[in-house]
Amino acid sequence: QSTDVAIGISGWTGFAPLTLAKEAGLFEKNGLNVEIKKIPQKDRHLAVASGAIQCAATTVETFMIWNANGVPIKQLFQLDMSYGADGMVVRNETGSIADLKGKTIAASAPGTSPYFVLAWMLDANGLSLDDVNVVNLEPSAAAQAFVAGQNDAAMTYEPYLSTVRDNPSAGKIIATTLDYPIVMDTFGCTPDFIEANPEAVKALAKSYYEALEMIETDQAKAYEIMGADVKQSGEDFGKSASFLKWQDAEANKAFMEKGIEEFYAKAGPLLEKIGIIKSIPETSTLIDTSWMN
Amino acid sequence: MSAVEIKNVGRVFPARRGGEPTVALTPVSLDIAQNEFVTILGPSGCGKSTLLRIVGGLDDPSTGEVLVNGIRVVGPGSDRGMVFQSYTLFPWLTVAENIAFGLREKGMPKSARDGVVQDYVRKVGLNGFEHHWPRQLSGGMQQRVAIARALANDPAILLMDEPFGALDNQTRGLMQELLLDIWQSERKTVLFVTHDIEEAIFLASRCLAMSARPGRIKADVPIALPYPRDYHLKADPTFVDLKMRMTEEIRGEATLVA
Amino acid sequence: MSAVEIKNVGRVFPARRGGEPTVALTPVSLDIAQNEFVTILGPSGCGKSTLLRIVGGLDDPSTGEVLVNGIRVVGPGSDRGMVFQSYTLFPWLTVAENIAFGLREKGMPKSARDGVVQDYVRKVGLNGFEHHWPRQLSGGMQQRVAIARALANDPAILLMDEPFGALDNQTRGLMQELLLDIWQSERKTVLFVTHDIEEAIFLASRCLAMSARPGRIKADVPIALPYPRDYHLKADPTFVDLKMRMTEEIRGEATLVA
Amino acid sequence: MTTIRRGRYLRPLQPLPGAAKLAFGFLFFALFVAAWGAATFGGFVSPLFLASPLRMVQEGWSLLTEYNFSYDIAVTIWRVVGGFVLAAIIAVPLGIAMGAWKVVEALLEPFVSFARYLPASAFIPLLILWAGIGETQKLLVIFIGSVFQIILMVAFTVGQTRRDLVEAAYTLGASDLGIVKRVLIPASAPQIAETLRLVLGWAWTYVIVAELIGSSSGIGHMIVDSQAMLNTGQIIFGIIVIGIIGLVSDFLFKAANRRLFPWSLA
Amino acid sequence: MTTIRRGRYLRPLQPLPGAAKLAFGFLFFALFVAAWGAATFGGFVSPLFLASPLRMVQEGWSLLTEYNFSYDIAVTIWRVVGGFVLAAIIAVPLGIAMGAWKVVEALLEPFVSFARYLPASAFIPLLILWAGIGETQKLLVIFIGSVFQIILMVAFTVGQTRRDLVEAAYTLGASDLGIVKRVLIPASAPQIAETLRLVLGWAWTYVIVAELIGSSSGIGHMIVDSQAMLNTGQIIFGIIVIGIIGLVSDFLFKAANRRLFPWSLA
Ligand SMILES: Nc1ncnc2c1ncn2[C@@H]1O[C@H](COP(=O)(O)OP(=O)(O)OP(=O)(O)O)[C@@H](O)[C@H]1O
Ligand SMILES: Nc1ncnc2c1ncn2[C@@H]1O[C@H](COP(=O)(O)OP(=O)(O)OP(=O)(O)O)[C@@H](O)[C@H]1O
Ligand SMILES: [Mg+2]
Ligand SMILES: [Mg+2]
Repeated sequence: QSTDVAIGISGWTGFAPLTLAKEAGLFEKNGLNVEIKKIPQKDRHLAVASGAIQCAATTVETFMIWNANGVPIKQLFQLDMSYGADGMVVRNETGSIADLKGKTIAASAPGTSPYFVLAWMLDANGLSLDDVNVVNLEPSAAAQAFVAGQNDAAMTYEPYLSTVRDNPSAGKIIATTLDYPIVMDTFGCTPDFIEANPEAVKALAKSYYEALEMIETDQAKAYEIMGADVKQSGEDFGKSASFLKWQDAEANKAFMEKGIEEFYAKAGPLLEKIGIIKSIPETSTLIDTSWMN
Repeated sequence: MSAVEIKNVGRVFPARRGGEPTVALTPVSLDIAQNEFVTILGPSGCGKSTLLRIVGGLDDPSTGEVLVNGIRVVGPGSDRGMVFQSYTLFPWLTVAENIAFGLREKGMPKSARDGVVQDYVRKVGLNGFEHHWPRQLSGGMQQRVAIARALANDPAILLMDEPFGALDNQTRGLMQELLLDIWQSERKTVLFVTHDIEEAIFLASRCLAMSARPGRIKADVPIALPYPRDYHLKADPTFVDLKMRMTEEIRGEATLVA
Repeated sequence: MSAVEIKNVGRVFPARRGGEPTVALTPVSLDIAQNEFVTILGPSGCGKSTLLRIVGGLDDPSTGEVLVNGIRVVGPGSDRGMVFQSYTLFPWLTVAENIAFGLREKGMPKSARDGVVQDYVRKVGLNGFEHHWPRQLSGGMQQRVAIARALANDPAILLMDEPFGALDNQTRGLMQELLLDIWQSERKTVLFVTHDIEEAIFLASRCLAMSARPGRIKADVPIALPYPRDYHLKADPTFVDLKMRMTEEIRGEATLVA
Repeated sequence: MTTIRRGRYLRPLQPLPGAAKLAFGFLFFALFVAAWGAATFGGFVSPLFLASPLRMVQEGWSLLTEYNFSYDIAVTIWRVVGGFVLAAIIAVPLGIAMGAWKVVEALLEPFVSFARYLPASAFIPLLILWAGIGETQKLLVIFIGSVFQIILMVAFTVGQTRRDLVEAAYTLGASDLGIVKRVLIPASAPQIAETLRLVLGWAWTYVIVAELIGSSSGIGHMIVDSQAMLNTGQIIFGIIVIGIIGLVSDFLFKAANRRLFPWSLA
Repeated sequence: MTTIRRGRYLRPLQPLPGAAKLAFGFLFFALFVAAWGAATFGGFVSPLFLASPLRMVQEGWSLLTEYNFSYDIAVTIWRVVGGFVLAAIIAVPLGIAMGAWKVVEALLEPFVSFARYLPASAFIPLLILWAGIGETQKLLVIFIGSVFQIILMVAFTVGQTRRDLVEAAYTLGASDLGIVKRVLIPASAPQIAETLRLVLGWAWTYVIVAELIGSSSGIGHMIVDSQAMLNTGQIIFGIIVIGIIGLVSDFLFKAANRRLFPWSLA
C-alpha cells in the first residue's frame, strides 16, 4: 500500500518538479500518496510543527533556522540552485547597494529567503539590517508595490523579478543570485517521518529524479504541466526556469558532502548576527543522506 | 382566620454609594379579612408598591412578617396572584397561552388547561382574541388578560398595583366595573393600590390612606356602599362625601415638589 | 375676532401598504374666543391629538384650514405654545435653559432672557431648581417646566395634549390648580385635551366632547362655574351633575374592546 | 409623522416618498460608477492602480467561467458559516447562563470582556501551530473572532430581560428553572437572533484575513493571487463579491428573524 | 430589585454583592493562568506550541527592555487613533446629515450599507498599491474599516431622535437649521460618542491585520517577527498587550462620555 505524505511548498519555479512528480503520477507509481500544500515560507515551519505536513521544500539556510528554533527537519536532497532568479531591485538613481543606507526596503518576513538574501547583500556591502528600514511584504507584493512606485528597494524572485525587468522606468535589478550564489533549495522531512518511512524517503527522491528526467525528455509537456500549476503558459514557465538549475543526483551528492557545509559556515554566523537564530546547529543534524545507500 | 396578616412590616433599602439608606415603609400592621376588597391610597413614593411586593413575596421585609391564610410568606407563589401597572403579558405567548402560563408551570395537562382558559377568556370578555399576541391588543385588553392570567391560577388573594394606572379614564371606568363583577362572582380577597381616590372608593369595601414617605397607614375607612355598584354611584352624595374626605386625607400628604 | 377658527378641518392618513386609509378626523368646525379655556374630551383614537397638532401646525389638514388670530396656519410657530403628554424637556439643557429655549431661538440676548426665565421659574414654583437637569425632576415638576417653557415665548394660544396624563392623581390635582392660576394671571387662550372628565370640567370655561373614531364634536358645553376654582369645587353638586352629564356623553363612545 | 408644508424635503427628518428614495439610492451608485469610469477610461489613473469598471466585470467573468471562482466563493462561505455556527453553539448557551445567573457572570464576564479585544488575526500564527493549515485553522479564526462578542451580547440581552415579566412569572408559580426556560430565553430570543446577525456581518471580514494568510482557496486567497499579478480588476471584483455576500446573508437573516419572531414586530 | 430568600444566588437575575463579584472575576483569571501553567509546566503541551505563563512574562519583559517594544506599542496606538480620528471627522458630519435630511440618506444609505460589508483587510493589497506601505496605508485600513460603520450608526441615531422633542422645538419657534444644531445634534451626542467607543474597539483588531502585512513596526509586526523564531511567548504577549490596550481605551472612552454627558446618566 502507499504511504501518505503531505509536502509544503510555494509557487516558486524551483519546486515545480515536485508538482510535476505529482501531476504526472510519479509519486503514485513509487508508492506514495502525496498531497502538495502551498504555504507561504514564513508559515511553513508552523505547519511542520503542527504536523499538518511531514516534508517541505525551502532554502537551505531556512532549514537551519527551523531547526535552531525548535522545528526538527532534515534535508534529504537538493532541488535547485538559483542563477539570477532571486534579486534586489532598486530605483534607477541608486548606484550601489551601499547607497541604500537609511532607505526603505520591502522584503518577506524574518526567517524567509528574501530576508536572508537581503541581510547577506547588505553585509557584503558593509551595511547591516539596522542601517535600513525593512518592511515585510511577500515577494509578489513587494515587486508590485515597487513597480507602482512604493519603497526604495525590494527583495523578490522570479517571475516577479521580471515585472521590474519589463518596467525599466520603475527601477533596475541591482543584484541577483548570479552575483551572490546563496539561494538554493533542498527538500527535507521530519526525523520522525524519515525514521518511520525509510522506503518512502527513497521513493520521494526517486520520484524527484524521475521528474527531472521527464523535463529532459519531454520538456514541452513538463513545462506545460508545471506552468499550469501557477497559471502560466509552458512558454512563460520556461523563461522563469532559465534563471535556475535543477540539481540532479550527482550534483546533489557533491553538495551534501561539501557544498552545504561551506555554505553553512558563512550563513550560520550571519543568521546568528541578525538575531534569527540564537545558536548555530551542527550541519550533521540538518541533513540525512542515509536514503542514498 | 384573616386572609392576610401584616405584622409590623417595614422596609429599609440599604444605602447606595455614599447615600443614605431609604426608609420605604415604616413598620405597619394590618389584618385583611377573607373576601375583603381593600384599596390603598397614598402619595407617590410612600411605599404602597413596596408593601404589596412584600405580600407578594417579591421583596423581603426588613422587619416583621406577612402571613397569608396563616402561612408565613417566604417568596412568591401562585397562591397570591399579582397584576402590575406595567403591561406584563409575555409578548411571545398568545392570549390563551398567557392565561395558561401558571397552569402549565403547575404541570396541568393541556386538555385541562384549555377549559380553564376558555372560562376566563369569557369572563374578561375576550372571546375571539385567544390567538392574538399582546402587541395586537389595546392597553385595556392587555390588563384584562393579566387579570385572567392571575385568576386562572385560582389564588386566594389578588394583589393589584395600579393595574388601571396607564389606561385612559373611560376605559378605566369600564375596567373597574368589570373587576367588581369578577370579584363578586369569584369571591377573592383583593389588595388594590391606586392613586385615584374615586377608583379607590368605587371599588373598595375598605379603603386605606397612607401618609407620605416613609409610609404608614393614616386612615382606614370602611366603604359601606352597597354592591353591585355601577358608575352612577360616583354621583351619589355619600360617594362624593367619602371622596372629599379621602381627598382631604391625602392632600396634606402630596406637595407640589414631591 | 376669534382666537382660533377651525374651518371644516379633517384629516385622512393615507393607506399603508395594502391597508385602508385612516380617517382620523371627520371635518370639524369650531370657533374659540379670546381667553377661553376649552377642554376636549373623547375616547382614545377619536382624533383629539390630530386636531391639536393641526392647530399647532405640526400636521396638515386634509381638508379645511385653521386661522389663528385671523392668520392661516401653515406650520408650527412660537405664537402657539404646545405642551405634550410625554415629557419633552430637552434633557441636555437645565431647567433655566429649557425655559429660555424659545427666546434663544428668537435671538433674544442672554441678559434679557434671564429676567423672563426667572419670572416663569417663580410662577411655576420651581425656585432653586434652575440648574437641575430634567432627569433630576419628578414628572410633575417636568410638566411645570414645560408649561413655563411654552409661556416664556408669550404665545397667544396654549395647546395642551393631556399634559397631566402621566401624573398621579394627587399631583394632577395640584397641577390643575396651578394651571388655572397661571391662566387667570396670564390670560391666554387654552385648548386642552384630556381623557379625564373631572379635569375637563374643573379647568374649562367650555368643554367639548368628541365622538368615537372618526371624531366629530358631539357636545359643546359651557362651564359656567365661577373662577377662581379650587379642589372643593369637585364636590359641588353642579360639578357632580356636569360630570355625570359628560360621563353619559362619553360613555356610549368608549367600548371595552376599543 | 410630521407633515409640514413649504420646502418640504429640506426639513430635517421629513420622510421621502418611497419612489424618490429608490431613485436617489440608484443615482448615487450610478454616479459612483460614472466617476470610477471617468477616472479610468479617461486615463487619469493608471490601469496598474485601478482597473476600469468594465475591466473589473471582464475579470470577474473570467474568474467565474475559467478559474472556477464559484468554488472559492463556496469555500469562503462554508468557512464563515462553519466557524460562526461553532461559535454560536458555544456562545449562546454560555451567554444565556451568564445573563441568567450573576454568579456565572461574575466568574466569566471580566475574562470574556478582555478576550473580546484579542484580535483574531493575531492568533493566526498560533492557530497554524495548533491546528495546522487546514479548514480547522480557518474556522478557528472565525470562531475566536465571534465567540466572545456573542457571549457578551447575549449575556447583556438576557440580563436586560424586563424584570416585571420575571416577577409576573414568579407570582404565577414559576420555578427558577422555569423562569430561565420559559421567560428569559423566549424574551431574549429575538435580540439574540439580532446579535447573531450582527456578528455574522463581522465574520465576513475575519474570513478574508484568515484567507489572506496561509490558504490555498477562498476569496481572500484569490485576492492574494491577484495581487501577485497586479490584477486590480480581480481584487476589486473579489471585494465586491464579499460585499454582496455580506448583504445577502444579512438580508436572509433579517427575513428569518421576522418569520421566527412575529410577536416581536413593532 | 427582587430580593428573595433561599438559595439566593442560584436564582436567576439575583445580583451578587460587589465584593463577591470582584473575587469571582479574579478567580477565573487565576484558574485560567493556573490551567495554562499546569499544561505548560506539567509538560502536557510542548513549549513549541505554547509558552508557559512565566516564559511569556520573561519574553514580554525582554521585548520591553531590550527590543524597544514600547515604540511598537506607540506606533500601533498612533495608527489606530489616527485612522479612527480621520474616519470620525468624515463620518460623524456625514452621518448627522444623513440622519437629519432624508434626501441625503436616500442618496447615500444604500451605498454605505453596501460598503460596510467590504472587508477592510481585503483592501490591503489595493492600498499597498495606492498608498505604499507607509503610515498612510495603515491609517487607510483603519479608516475603511471604521468610516462606513460610523456613518450608518450615527445616521441611525440621529434619525431616531425623539420626534416629540423635535416637535416641541418647532412649537417654540425653532428654524430648520436650529432643529439640527440645537436638537438633533445634542440629543444624539451621547449615543454618537457611544458609537465611536464601539467602533474604536473594532479598530484595534483591524490594525493588527494591517501590520501583519507590509509593516516594519507595530505590535502586529512584532508578531510576524516572532513567528520566525517560533517564539509563542512573544506572540501571546503581543496579543495580550492589544487586549489590554483595547480594554483601557474602552474604559477611557466610557469615562470621558460620562463626564461629557452628565445629563444623560440613568
Ligand atoms: N429597590 C429599591 N432600592 C432603593 N429604594 C427603593 C427601591 N424601591 C423603592 N425604593 C424607594 O422606596 C420608596 C417607596 O417606593 P414605592 O415604589 O413603594 O412607592 P409607591 O408608593 O409605590 O410610589 P408610586 O405611587 O410612585 O408607585 C421610594 O422612595 C422609592 O424611591
Ligand atoms: N401618523 C399617523 N398615521 C396613520 N394614522 C394615524 C397617525 N396618527 C394618528 N393616526 C390615527 O388617527 C386616529 C386618531 O389619532 P389621535 O392620535 O388623534 O387620537 P387621540 O384622540 O389623540 O387618541 P388618544 O386619546 O389615544 O391620544 C387614530 O386611529 C390613529 O391610529
Ligand atoms: Mg408604586
Ligand atoms: Mg392623543
